[in-house]
Amino acid sequence: MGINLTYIPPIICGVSFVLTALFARKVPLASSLISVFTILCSFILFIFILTDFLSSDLNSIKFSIDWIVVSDMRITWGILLDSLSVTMLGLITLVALLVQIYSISYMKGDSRFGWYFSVHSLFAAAMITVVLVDNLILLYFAWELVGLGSYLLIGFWYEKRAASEAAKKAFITTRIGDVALLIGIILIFKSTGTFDISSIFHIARNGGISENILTISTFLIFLGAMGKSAQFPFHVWLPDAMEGPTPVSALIHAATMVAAGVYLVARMMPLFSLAPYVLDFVVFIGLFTFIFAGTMAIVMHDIKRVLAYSTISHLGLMMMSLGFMGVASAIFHLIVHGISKALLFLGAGSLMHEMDGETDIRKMGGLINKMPITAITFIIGSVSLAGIIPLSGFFSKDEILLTVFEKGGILILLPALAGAFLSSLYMFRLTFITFFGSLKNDNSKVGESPILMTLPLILLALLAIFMSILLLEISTFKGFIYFISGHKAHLNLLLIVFSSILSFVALILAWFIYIKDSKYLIDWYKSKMKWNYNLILNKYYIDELYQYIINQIIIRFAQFVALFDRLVVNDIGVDRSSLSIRFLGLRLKLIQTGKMHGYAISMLFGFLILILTWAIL
Amino acid sequence: MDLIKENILILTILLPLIGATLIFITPGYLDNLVKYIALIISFVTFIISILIFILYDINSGGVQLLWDWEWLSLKGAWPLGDKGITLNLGVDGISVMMVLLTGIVMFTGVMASWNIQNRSKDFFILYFLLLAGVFGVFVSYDMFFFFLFYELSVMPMFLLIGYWGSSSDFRTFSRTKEYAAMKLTLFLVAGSVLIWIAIIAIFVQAGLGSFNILEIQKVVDDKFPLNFQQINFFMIMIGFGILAGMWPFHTWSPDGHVSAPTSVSMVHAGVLMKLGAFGIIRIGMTLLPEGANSLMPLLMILGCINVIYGAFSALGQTDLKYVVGYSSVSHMGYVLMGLASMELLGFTGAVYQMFSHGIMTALFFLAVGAIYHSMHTRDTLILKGIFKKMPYISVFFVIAGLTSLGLPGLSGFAAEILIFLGVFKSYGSLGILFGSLAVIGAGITAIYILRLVSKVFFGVPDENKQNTNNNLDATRFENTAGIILVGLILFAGLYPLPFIDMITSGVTPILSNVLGGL
Amino acid sequence: MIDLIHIQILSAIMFCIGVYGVMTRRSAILILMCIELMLNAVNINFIGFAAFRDFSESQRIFGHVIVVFIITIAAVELALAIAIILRLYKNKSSVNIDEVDLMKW
Amino acid sequence: MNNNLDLLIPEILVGSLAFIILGLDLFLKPKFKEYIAYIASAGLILIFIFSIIPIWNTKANIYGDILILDGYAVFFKSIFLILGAILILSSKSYVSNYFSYIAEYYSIVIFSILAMMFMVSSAEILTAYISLELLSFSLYVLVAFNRFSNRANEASIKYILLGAFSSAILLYGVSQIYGHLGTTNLTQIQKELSVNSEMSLGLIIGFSMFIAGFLFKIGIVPFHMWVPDVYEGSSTPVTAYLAVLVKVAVIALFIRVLVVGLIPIAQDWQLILIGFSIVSMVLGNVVALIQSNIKRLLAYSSIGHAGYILLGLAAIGTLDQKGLIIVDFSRLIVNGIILHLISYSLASIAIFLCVDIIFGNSDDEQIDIMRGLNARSPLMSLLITASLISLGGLPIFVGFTSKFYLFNAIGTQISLWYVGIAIITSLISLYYYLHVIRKIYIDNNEDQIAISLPILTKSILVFLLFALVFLGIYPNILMEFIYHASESLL
Repeated sequence: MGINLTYIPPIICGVSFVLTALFARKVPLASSLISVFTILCSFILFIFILTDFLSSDLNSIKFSIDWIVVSDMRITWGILLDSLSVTMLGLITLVALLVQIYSISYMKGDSRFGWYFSVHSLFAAAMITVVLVDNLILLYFAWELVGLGSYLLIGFWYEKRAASEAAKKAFITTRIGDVALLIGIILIFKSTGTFDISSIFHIARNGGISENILTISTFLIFLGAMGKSAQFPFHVWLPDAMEGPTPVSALIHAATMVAAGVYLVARMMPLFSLAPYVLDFVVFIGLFTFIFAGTMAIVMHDIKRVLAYSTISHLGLMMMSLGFMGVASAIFHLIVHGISKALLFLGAGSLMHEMDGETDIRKMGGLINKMPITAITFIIGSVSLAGIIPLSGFFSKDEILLTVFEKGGILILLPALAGAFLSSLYMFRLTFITFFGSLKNDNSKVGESPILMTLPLILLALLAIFMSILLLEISTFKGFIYFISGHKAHLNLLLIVFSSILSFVALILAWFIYIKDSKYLIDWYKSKMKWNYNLILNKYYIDELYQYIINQIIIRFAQFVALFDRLVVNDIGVDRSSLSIRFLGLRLKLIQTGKMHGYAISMLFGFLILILTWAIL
Repeated sequence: MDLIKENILILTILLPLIGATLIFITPGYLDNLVKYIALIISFVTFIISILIFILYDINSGGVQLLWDWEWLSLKGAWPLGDKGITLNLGVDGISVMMVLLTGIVMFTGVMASWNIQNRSKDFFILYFLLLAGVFGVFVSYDMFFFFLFYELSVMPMFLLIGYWGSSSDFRTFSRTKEYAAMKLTLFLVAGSVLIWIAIIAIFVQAGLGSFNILEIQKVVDDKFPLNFQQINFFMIMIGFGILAGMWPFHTWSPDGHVSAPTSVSMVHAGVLMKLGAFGIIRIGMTLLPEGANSLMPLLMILGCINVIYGAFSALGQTDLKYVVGYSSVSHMGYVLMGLASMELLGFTGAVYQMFSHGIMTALFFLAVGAIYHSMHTRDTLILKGIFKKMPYISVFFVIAGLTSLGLPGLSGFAAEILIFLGVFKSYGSLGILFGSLAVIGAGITAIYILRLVSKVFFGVPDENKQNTNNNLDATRFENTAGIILVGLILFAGLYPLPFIDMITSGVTPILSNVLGGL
Repeated sequence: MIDLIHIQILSAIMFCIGVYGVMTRRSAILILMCIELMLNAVNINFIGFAAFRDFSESQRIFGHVIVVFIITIAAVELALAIAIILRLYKNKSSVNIDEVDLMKW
Repeated sequence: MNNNLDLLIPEILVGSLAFIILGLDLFLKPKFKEYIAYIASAGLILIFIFSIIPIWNTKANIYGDILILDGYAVFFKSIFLILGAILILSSKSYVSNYFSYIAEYYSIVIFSILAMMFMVSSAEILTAYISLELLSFSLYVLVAFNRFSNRANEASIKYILLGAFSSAILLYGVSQIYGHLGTTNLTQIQKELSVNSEMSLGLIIGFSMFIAGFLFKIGIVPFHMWVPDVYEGSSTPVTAYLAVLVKVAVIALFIRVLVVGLIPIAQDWQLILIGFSIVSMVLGNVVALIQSNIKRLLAYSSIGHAGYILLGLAAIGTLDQKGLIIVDFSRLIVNGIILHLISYSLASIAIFLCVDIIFGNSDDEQIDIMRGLNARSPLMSLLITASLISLGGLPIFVGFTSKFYLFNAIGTQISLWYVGIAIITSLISLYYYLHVIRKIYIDNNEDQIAISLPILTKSILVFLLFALVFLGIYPNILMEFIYHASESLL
């Protein structure tokens, strides 16, 4: 019975968006409650659906409502329910639920409290639709709406110039990817004549799509995914997006929206698997982003930015594993990372909530005694992400490394391990600087956050610890890897040992640098490789580059076109031509001299013309 | 009810004229009475247009609700000469949509022009004359009357813009309203010159002595040779293209938009520019199918230029209304591309884009007009943080903007996606090029709209630069109008099925007629 | 022996002289005279045709009648023109046509 | 041979009306003299009702084919009577304000109407010429009527000298025709031409001089030179008279001459007329662009309109393979020309009436003075706008219908490119019409003194406005009469 209710969650979330948007101004609290309630319902529904799904071994259900029908081309709302979408549904509903509960107290007293929650339910509706829908156009539909939700939430405090700029940046950057995505989708449509995902796969498997089209379109689709999940050239928007409220960062920029890109690639994997070059490209981008973002995460001083960069780098990791067609491991890491990163963001949020918006970690320190729950949960999250052995983060990362090792061999594995080392390093750095060391004196009166905020923290922390149970086999459930990809998970002892050693080394290193405060290492680094340090600290000047391109090239060109339209097309093309007629008039009127002889002469002239033409004709 | 059903089409033309006469006989000092008469009449017309939408029977399709009145007979010379010039009214799926659009824009336009104090009587008389002309074009199936109503809708624009308009004289470049009015009128009439020649040519070539489109359509195949069709379709294409803001004949439209008062730019951008594309469909593609078939690539290229060129020009503007004006140039480009794709998808999308862009741009100009009314400037370098001051108007503007950048769930997306599909499917690999350019154009639209929104609406208003003593939000009427439009945009975006069916029923025969040449 | 052609040549010459005069003369009176000359050329033409063509009686008479009419009309025209020229003389105290260019362009 | 006088009753009545008015002048006290206008116009209307209507359907040649009385002639006679009555009424205020010899003015006007009535019913060139001269003489007098204005004087002297010159040319042509064909009767000419279609040089000279005379009277480039000066110089009611009735009459005569007399050699003159018409359309409209004096502007625009009509005249004579005229299409074009003449006349009467109300007998009728007219007299500005739009050929006024009809008819006969040129020039003309409208409605003036209109003028204005709109919306009634005329002509 649960499965047939799959269409309920997006609908009720949408309805709640409309309701709350209408009442947001009048009764903010009610709107928040409505929104939380709907998302709670969706989560419960998810549990029903999951149980049904496990018991009945069907792998996808469909049911349809028409959206647009033009003769033979019909676009229909349908649902494609398989292990992948079920998993994503669970993640989204869970995190969204927790974040919204958290937000109730975090956003208390904000002027647009109600609006905040209505946008949240809009976002939830869109995101759930993205993972459930069975049809590329409507996937794009919801995909864009997700972008809208993120735009509205980032720009939530639109009075802040930075916030509105960041919102704009996020929308436009992802939009660039979306343009590519749309073109890719339409290309597939052009050669298959349908948008329905499963039938597209079917056609593709029977070679219904030519090689080039397949490569190009998958490449374009991957560009779209890169835009949403902030892969290398498009990564710039994510750190700026931290201008939004922190719970938003936890929800959108850790767990759900940025995961949409990964989800998209995973969903389209049957197509990607037919386009080897694109897969290599995916691997390359993923690996590069993994390391590249890691380096930046090490030097940032803004806690949220550190988390943002770590998100980027972990997304890179997932992309890499997808590049090796390791869907299961990627998705598993997606979940684990989503949970842990949400936890971290919420923790950061509760820090900021207590320290009235302070985000610079250099001003923190020794907070573990002041706000224990936050601290412990935060530490759990970071340790899990850093990949210390018993925690789930370790296993997920290990799964991916295993895939990389099997498919890509040692050559890819080594840089991947380096990236893993980096990630452990910056996680520990963050934790140590924030919670250990000496307490800054102006933080003396800081206290623990209210229960509504700590509760989600604790839940998430528990999940972050015990998530790895999913990998085990419990009665019918043959482990998550099998659940997704249909073949058993297996372990590689050597790799486990090596990577755990690696992360322990990172732990020791971080300990020496930031707790024992043996500055010399950093000083050496900062003195010897100053250029390098500045380079990284300025985010490799990529934002500046983009700014330059936008301002100096695109806007200039636009202004040129506008001017051209004025001066050439209008003033010369239009006005001159009309003026020339006036000018002609000014010349012709001189015939009328006012002297009667002239008149007589012109009459004679005309008469002669008449007679001559007649005689000649 | 039956009586209404028979004469409903002539009602659409008569009601505005009746309204004009009613207002003409009301003494000018009863300002509010005039406005309420206008409101009521326009509301009734709106209802009528909805009724037409309901009464049209999609399943049977074709031209329905026929109505005719023998006007002037051309004795002797021709087989059908005794019927001669007859006022044939009728609607197919396309006209129904356009009539509906006109009704909406007319109604909301009256509400938007509530704050006109100066000679409001004359204003509404001219406004109703204009709309009578527009309705007439959409419902008439006789080339003479098509042309007559087309010309009828030109003249009022001149006075409306010239008198009630506003000159734009700041940083961008100064354009007086008289200049804009004169340019607009001359451009439209210049277009009508070509159209007129083509109409006479068709009339003569058909040799029926009748201007009735349906009659002439029967003899197209054996009377019109290919080169004749090409020449005349070229003239029709350029002539109506001028009205549709086709590059490079578009310059009248931004100036016109900017100078016109709010409601007039709503009608102008919302409906009048659609007359152009409609004319290309109704006369060009119906009567000159082979010519259309062979000249469509040109139209496609021009439309593509429109899209990109318009988008970049809009990006370069600093005047709020100019941005909107150029954006409508670029959106009409989509319409042209859709027509030129000669695919059912693209064609349907083009007509749907005409509808959606009509509503959207009406909303745009509603918002911009209100902003200009209360801020006394449209300069984007000065305006800031309007969201704080006039939330409703800002919401309207943002929704219109999101529609124009093709956000799903709003009407723009449904239309543009169809156009993209059509364009991609047409012309083989070239179609991919054009389609990609079109999609990129949508991307550029996103850039300028979002820049505008974050610059003008977000942020905190700085008090010193713009006078804040009267930062009044939308009036009651503007709000109603805006809410109606927003509701339509949402409905048309979320559940386009009824409209799409209506359009498809009208588009299919014309398209098969055009493709019949192949 | 005088023939139709001579008559025609004569009238043509007179006509051309008249035209030439209209083109060149400055004085309004002289221009009027030249126009009279043209009209008389026409008369001679009519008479000539009536006399030398092999016309029926009625046609011949018709030619003569026309001449009478034309002479009358010419007289009337002259009267009117003289009146107007006098008016001109009162206003400008000259009948030089070239000075009459108040209205031009 | 039908010699009864009944068929000439209208002309006789009109002539006697003129004399009656001259006689009345002797007995009336000066303060009653302004009522002469009423008498005159009432007389014209009565003559129309009681003597034209009875002979509506007769068709007869009288006095040995000197005069012909058919539907065509009757139609135009009634047009002259009605328009003449309107013009007299509309000129009343001006005349009684500024002219010293009121009765003479009206009687001369009526004489000219008499001349026109003879013109349209003349079946023979000499008659045509004589009545043309009668018309011209009356016009010379009317133009010179305002004795004390230099401009009127200059206009009249230019007009009379050039007029005499052109009539001499025309006469020489007539003499040639008479000499070579032995007849001046139009039907005879047609017979002669159709039997021996090859033309001697003398005949060519004759016909071209003949046509040149007509072109002068219509005001076609390059015979147009007198038009702007005379229009500007003479006092406004006279200008209206020149612009409307005279043009209509001459064109009516010209149509008959072409269709009845010269049709067999249509091939020869068609292209020539097209050339002249194109030149005058272009020059008239282009030069009108830069005029600052409203009367001069209207003069140039009238040259342009003459061009349109001449294009129609050129298109009349299109022969099929067997050298016979295609009657249906010719009728169509004649209808078009007549309709356009009427719409042009209505619009011109209206606008000249407004002009003479606004400017009186001021020496220079600058358009700038009309700034902000809407504030001063809404009715007049509405009427001026209506008539200008009608002249420019936009709906809903009769001008649009007539132009469309005419151009459409021409398009059926001769190449569309000529029609295209015509339409483009009418686009140019729209520019200066709109410019005037802009002055009236958009620009505003410092003096806001309302112009008060006498009830008579007001009613005429309203009537004209109604006529413009009604004929624009429903021309069918008028068309019935026009059909009647053209069918009896061909």
